[in-house]
Amino acid sequence: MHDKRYALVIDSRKCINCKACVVACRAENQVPLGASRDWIGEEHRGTWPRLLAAFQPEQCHHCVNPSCVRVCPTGASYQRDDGVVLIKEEDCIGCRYCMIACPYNARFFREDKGVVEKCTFCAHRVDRGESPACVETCPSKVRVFGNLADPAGKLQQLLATRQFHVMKPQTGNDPQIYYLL
Amino acid sequence: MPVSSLDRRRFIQIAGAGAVAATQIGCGRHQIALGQRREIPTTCELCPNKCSVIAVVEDGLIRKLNPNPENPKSRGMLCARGNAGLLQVYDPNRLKRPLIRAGARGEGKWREVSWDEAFDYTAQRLSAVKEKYGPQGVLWSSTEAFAEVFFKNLGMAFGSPNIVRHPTLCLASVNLAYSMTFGTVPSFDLLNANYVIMAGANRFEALITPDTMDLIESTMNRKTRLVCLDPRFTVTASRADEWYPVKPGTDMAFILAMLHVIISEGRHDKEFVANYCQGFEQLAELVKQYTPEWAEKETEIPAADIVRIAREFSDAAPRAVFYAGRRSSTYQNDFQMRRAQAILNAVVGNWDREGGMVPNAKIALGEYMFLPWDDPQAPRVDEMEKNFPLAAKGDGAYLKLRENVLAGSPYPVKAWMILKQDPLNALPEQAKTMRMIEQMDFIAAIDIQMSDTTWYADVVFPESTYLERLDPIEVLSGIWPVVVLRQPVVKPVYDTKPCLDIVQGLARRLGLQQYFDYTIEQWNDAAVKELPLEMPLEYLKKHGVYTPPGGPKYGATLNPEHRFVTKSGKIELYSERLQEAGHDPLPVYQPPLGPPEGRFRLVLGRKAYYTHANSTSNPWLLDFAPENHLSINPAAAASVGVADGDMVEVSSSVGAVRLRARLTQEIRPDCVYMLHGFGKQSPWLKRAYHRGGSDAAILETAWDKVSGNAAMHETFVKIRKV
Amino acid sequence: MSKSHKFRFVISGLAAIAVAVVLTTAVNAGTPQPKGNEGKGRYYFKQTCKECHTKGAEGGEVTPLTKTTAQWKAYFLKGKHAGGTEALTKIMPDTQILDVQTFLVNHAADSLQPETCGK
Amino acid sequence: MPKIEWGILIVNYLFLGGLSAGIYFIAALATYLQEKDETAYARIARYGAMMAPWPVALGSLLLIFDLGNWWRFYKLFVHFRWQSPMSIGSWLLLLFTALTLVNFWAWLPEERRTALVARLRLPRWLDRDLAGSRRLLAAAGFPLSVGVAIYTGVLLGAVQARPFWNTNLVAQMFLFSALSTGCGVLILALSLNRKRLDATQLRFLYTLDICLITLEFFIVLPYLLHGELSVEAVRNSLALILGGPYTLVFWLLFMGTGLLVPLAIEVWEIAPALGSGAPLHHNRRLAALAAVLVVCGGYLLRYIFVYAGQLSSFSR
Repeated sequence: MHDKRYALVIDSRKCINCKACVVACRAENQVPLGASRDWIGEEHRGTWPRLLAAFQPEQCHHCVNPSCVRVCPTGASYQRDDGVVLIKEEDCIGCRYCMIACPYNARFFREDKGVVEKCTFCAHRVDRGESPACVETCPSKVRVFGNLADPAGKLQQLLATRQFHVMKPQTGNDPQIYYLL
Repeated sequence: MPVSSLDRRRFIQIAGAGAVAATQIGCGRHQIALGQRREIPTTCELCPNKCSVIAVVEDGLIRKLNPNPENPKSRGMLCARGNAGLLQVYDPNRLKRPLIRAGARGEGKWREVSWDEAFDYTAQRLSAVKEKYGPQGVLWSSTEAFAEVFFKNLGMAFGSPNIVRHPTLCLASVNLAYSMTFGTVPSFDLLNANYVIMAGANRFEALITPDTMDLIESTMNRKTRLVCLDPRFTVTASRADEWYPVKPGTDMAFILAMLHVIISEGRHDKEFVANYCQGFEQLAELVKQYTPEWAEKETEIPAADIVRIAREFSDAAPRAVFYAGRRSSTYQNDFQMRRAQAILNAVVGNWDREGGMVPNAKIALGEYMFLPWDDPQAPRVDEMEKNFPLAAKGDGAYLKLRENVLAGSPYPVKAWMILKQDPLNALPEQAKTMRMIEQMDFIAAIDIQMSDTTWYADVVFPESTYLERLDPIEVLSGIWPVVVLRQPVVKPVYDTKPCLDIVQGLARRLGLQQYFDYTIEQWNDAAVKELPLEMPLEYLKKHGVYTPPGGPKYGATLNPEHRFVTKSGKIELYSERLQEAGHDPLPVYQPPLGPPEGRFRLVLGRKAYYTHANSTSNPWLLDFAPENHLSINPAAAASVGVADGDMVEVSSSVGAVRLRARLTQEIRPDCVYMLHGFGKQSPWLKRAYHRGGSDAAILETAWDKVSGNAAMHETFVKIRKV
Repeated sequence: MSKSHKFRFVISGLAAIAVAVVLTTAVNAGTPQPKGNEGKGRYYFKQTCKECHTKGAEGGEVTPLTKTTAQWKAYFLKGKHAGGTEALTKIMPDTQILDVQTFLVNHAADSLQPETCGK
Repeated sequence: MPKIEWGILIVNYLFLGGLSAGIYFIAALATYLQEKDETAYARIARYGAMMAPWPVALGSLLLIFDLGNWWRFYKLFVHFRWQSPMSIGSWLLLLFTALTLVNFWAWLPEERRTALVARLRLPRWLDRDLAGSRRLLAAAGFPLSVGVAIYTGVLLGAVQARPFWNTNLVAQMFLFSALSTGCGVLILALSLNRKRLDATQLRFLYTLDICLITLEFFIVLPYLLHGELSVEAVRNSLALILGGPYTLVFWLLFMGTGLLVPLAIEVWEIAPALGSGAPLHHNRRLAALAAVLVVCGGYLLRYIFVYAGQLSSFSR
């Protein structure tokens, strides 16, 4: 067990689909126009006037067993000791196998550079001691970012006291975004 | 299956904008040591909330705007627009230098000129109008901004009574209703309330600080019960504990029935009413007729629910609020509906209590004492005294003003100075605004981008964007008020100036320089000198915001000595002033007109991807809603033979627009909805140009009778597949 | 007292009487508001009156809200300052008094002052 | 809804790689089988050796051009990552392509070889007779060609995010399909030979192809059966070919004209020989038709799997 394991706990009920996280990420990471490293999944159902609308912030799940890293033929996709999954741009040949292997469609292809790109948990910010841009900017503080390996940390506290689920656990990727119920 | 509205996977190559442009522009203009990274606190200007931001500047380029957690009003957040704000600076299509029209109006032929030429020309044209029609022949219109005061003062010093501000397109009816009841407009303590009723307010899509964050916090922690009344299933409705698709225009019936239940069951706060309110007996008498059974017929909300909500609401009081909302008038009796809200809040005694309705705390700023000028000779062209004697006169009444200008009565108005405003999209009935433009001898606009209205100006003054200029220091009022500074984080990228410089440039040539002989620094020095800080300006430059210690305070007005700023000195449930002015002294219900056969009520709302009509051209925002749709219930769509995705013509008595229909269960079948801010006609708004349609083109002219506020839900439209 | 001062004193006295007459009429007539320049009144009030009439200062805090419309009207009708011991005209050039009065009456505690959006 | 990232270039590549593997495998078999110390099916062996290198070479080029950064393709050979099917596959492809080239050289008639060396100014030592190593090359080719053919399926099957692919049956399916397309191309080559139809060699190919198509068929069926009996996500993904956008192309074009029709033709062709040992029907046109259908079927299989697979995903 590493002493650091970054993860996100998301309280989707608080999400109001304002897209602040999406734009914050675009700015912080100079994401090419029209693309996004994070997005809000929407669900609308029901028939007037019995209706439901739900929103779910999504991005790379920085899985424990990241299938993207496994399938990468050059090692461009890799995982740090703290769990963050990153892409070495200079080693990426642009085969997009990782995109196909990602159960969350969290990666996109950047045509200007010919490489694949995705959420980095704002590793450059986190390494400075800041939180990811999406986490910081959120009006309703939907996302809680922290160190899962810290038994006294806020993530463990939330997960110990609240019910949660993860997305697509069947893939065996062991995703590290926990959605509170 | 979740449907993402966003196509993320492959990015669309759009020429020119964004970080690429930023790099190109920045490298050319500024010689700043590479690798230098600075964090400069300042204040956002993407919407009226004015959140505190920290700009990260690297090598002279703004890289990122982060939220500033020191501001308790913005609560450490920055919304999508706030994050996208930096593209204002690096927008290749922004206004870059002064322009004088070269072709016909609206033809789009411009001549780039020096500031001197722009000032000289404008001053000469204004003087010509003044000579012929008097100073009242020049109209000065502006939208709220820190530097608006300078522009307004220039208009007044010029001698014109015709300063028209934005409130009658905004909150005038709310402000007037609460002012006439409490002598002030309070804030709502949503963080601590246990019961909140929102009618027509959509706090989770149209963001207001700190209300949005407070409400999501309190409701999602299952502490606060939220009851929502809205003809649309908004995000707010989706998060509410109860949602009622109320029949549009009948909110007041719901409120009056609540009052009926509360008063007839003796659930009001009797001590509070006795000590602080006047006119309770008349109120009790009035609401006797408004039974829940009667209200059920009006509102389509079951009587049993009205009774239950009234009981729960009064049980939860004082931690219960009927939220005032923040929108322009809906109907022509909007003021009275707002009064009913205010009265409901008053009788349950939530005034100035934690979790209730709290008068805004003040922080006194000092003032730079500039020379005062003579009063204008002429009366206002909108004849406020005659038409809206109770309203805030300095703001004017925009729609009535337009009527009178078009009629040339009581006198002609032939020049128009515009600050940061796009009347073509902001006012209902675009065709009329266009006629107003056409009848002007001269129009000058100060803006940062070529808005639709600016497109028709004769002279365009490019203002520096909020990240490039120093603005007057301001107090953001609220339960917990703060002082904020907007300071430049980069030098102006183009040949632009802040508002005060533009005003001074004009003032000098109009012979009014004596009224503006100060710098923005002097102005700010004067403003902060009374703050309890050792080096107030230095503090603000470093922190961007000053928050008085101690947090929110409650109950300062809850002593029998306190005099409310009303005629009686009490909270006026019954208003003599209203009676004197010929209005109902207590809110009397008037049922709204229903849509005629084959027509639908057009309802409006905002979504915080865009601020009004002015950020749809931002590439980081536009893909959230690349164009607006006509939202229509499938049952209604079937009745007019429209399928999802069909192009439809939406027409009213004043105009028509073409939009794609979006069939959704999330709206009443008798209403249709469209998002504001689309259908742009200025080609310089490259990304928004000709996308969707403008609601202003089809909204009919109507206003609230007491405040003069534009009433936006009084239009019935026809839908036709094309 | 120099000649010009004497002259000004007389004139201001006359002006004060004139004002008083006008005001009496006004008060008697009911509600008409004084017709001075409110903006200038505000300026003079801040420049002159606020010298002493702030919190903790010798005059004690005075704002327009300190009195009601009727009280301000009566106050100016009397034209006496410092607890009725001194003529207002000693404090402020008489030309300014009407402006200050207009400002104070328009913003009195029971005046109609609807709030607006922004400033 | 996921979008298509791997498009027609990848379909072509998977098809061409498999095709080479199939050709090589059949030709190697033809080389390896001997009658009286002679290569039993010499023409098949030679045709195969002549054709095998080119599809895989073209396919590899297509793969490289599909990369976002094609000039970085060498990085595939700087690293070896045993968990990545693509990494293993790249190495397999490299070795296999080299083998096909050597085999090509070994089967090239001497005069042509000498002429080629002279024309291309190749080093003289290359002008060497390798005919003696043909059986060795064939033997080496069995694992490599099967490896390449099966790898094209593993590449997809190893992706657990795509329930449409995520079964080992895909690898077998692609293997037999690859061998069958190789067979098909060789049938086509034989049937296009103007001189005469060589009954023995053709019967060998027919027999082989009937076996391969049958095997393929009995992998497709369990694939569908297992899928329908599997978890929800797999069932949902099968809907893409059982009532979804790829249903028609799967059933009519792949299963029908790509599998069963050529099977029927081939069975009909060898039917006389089945019982009595009578000569084949020897219908040159039908033979060519069956071959073309088999090849098209193989292409469609890859098309369907590449596209439909990418559209499949877990719902929650």
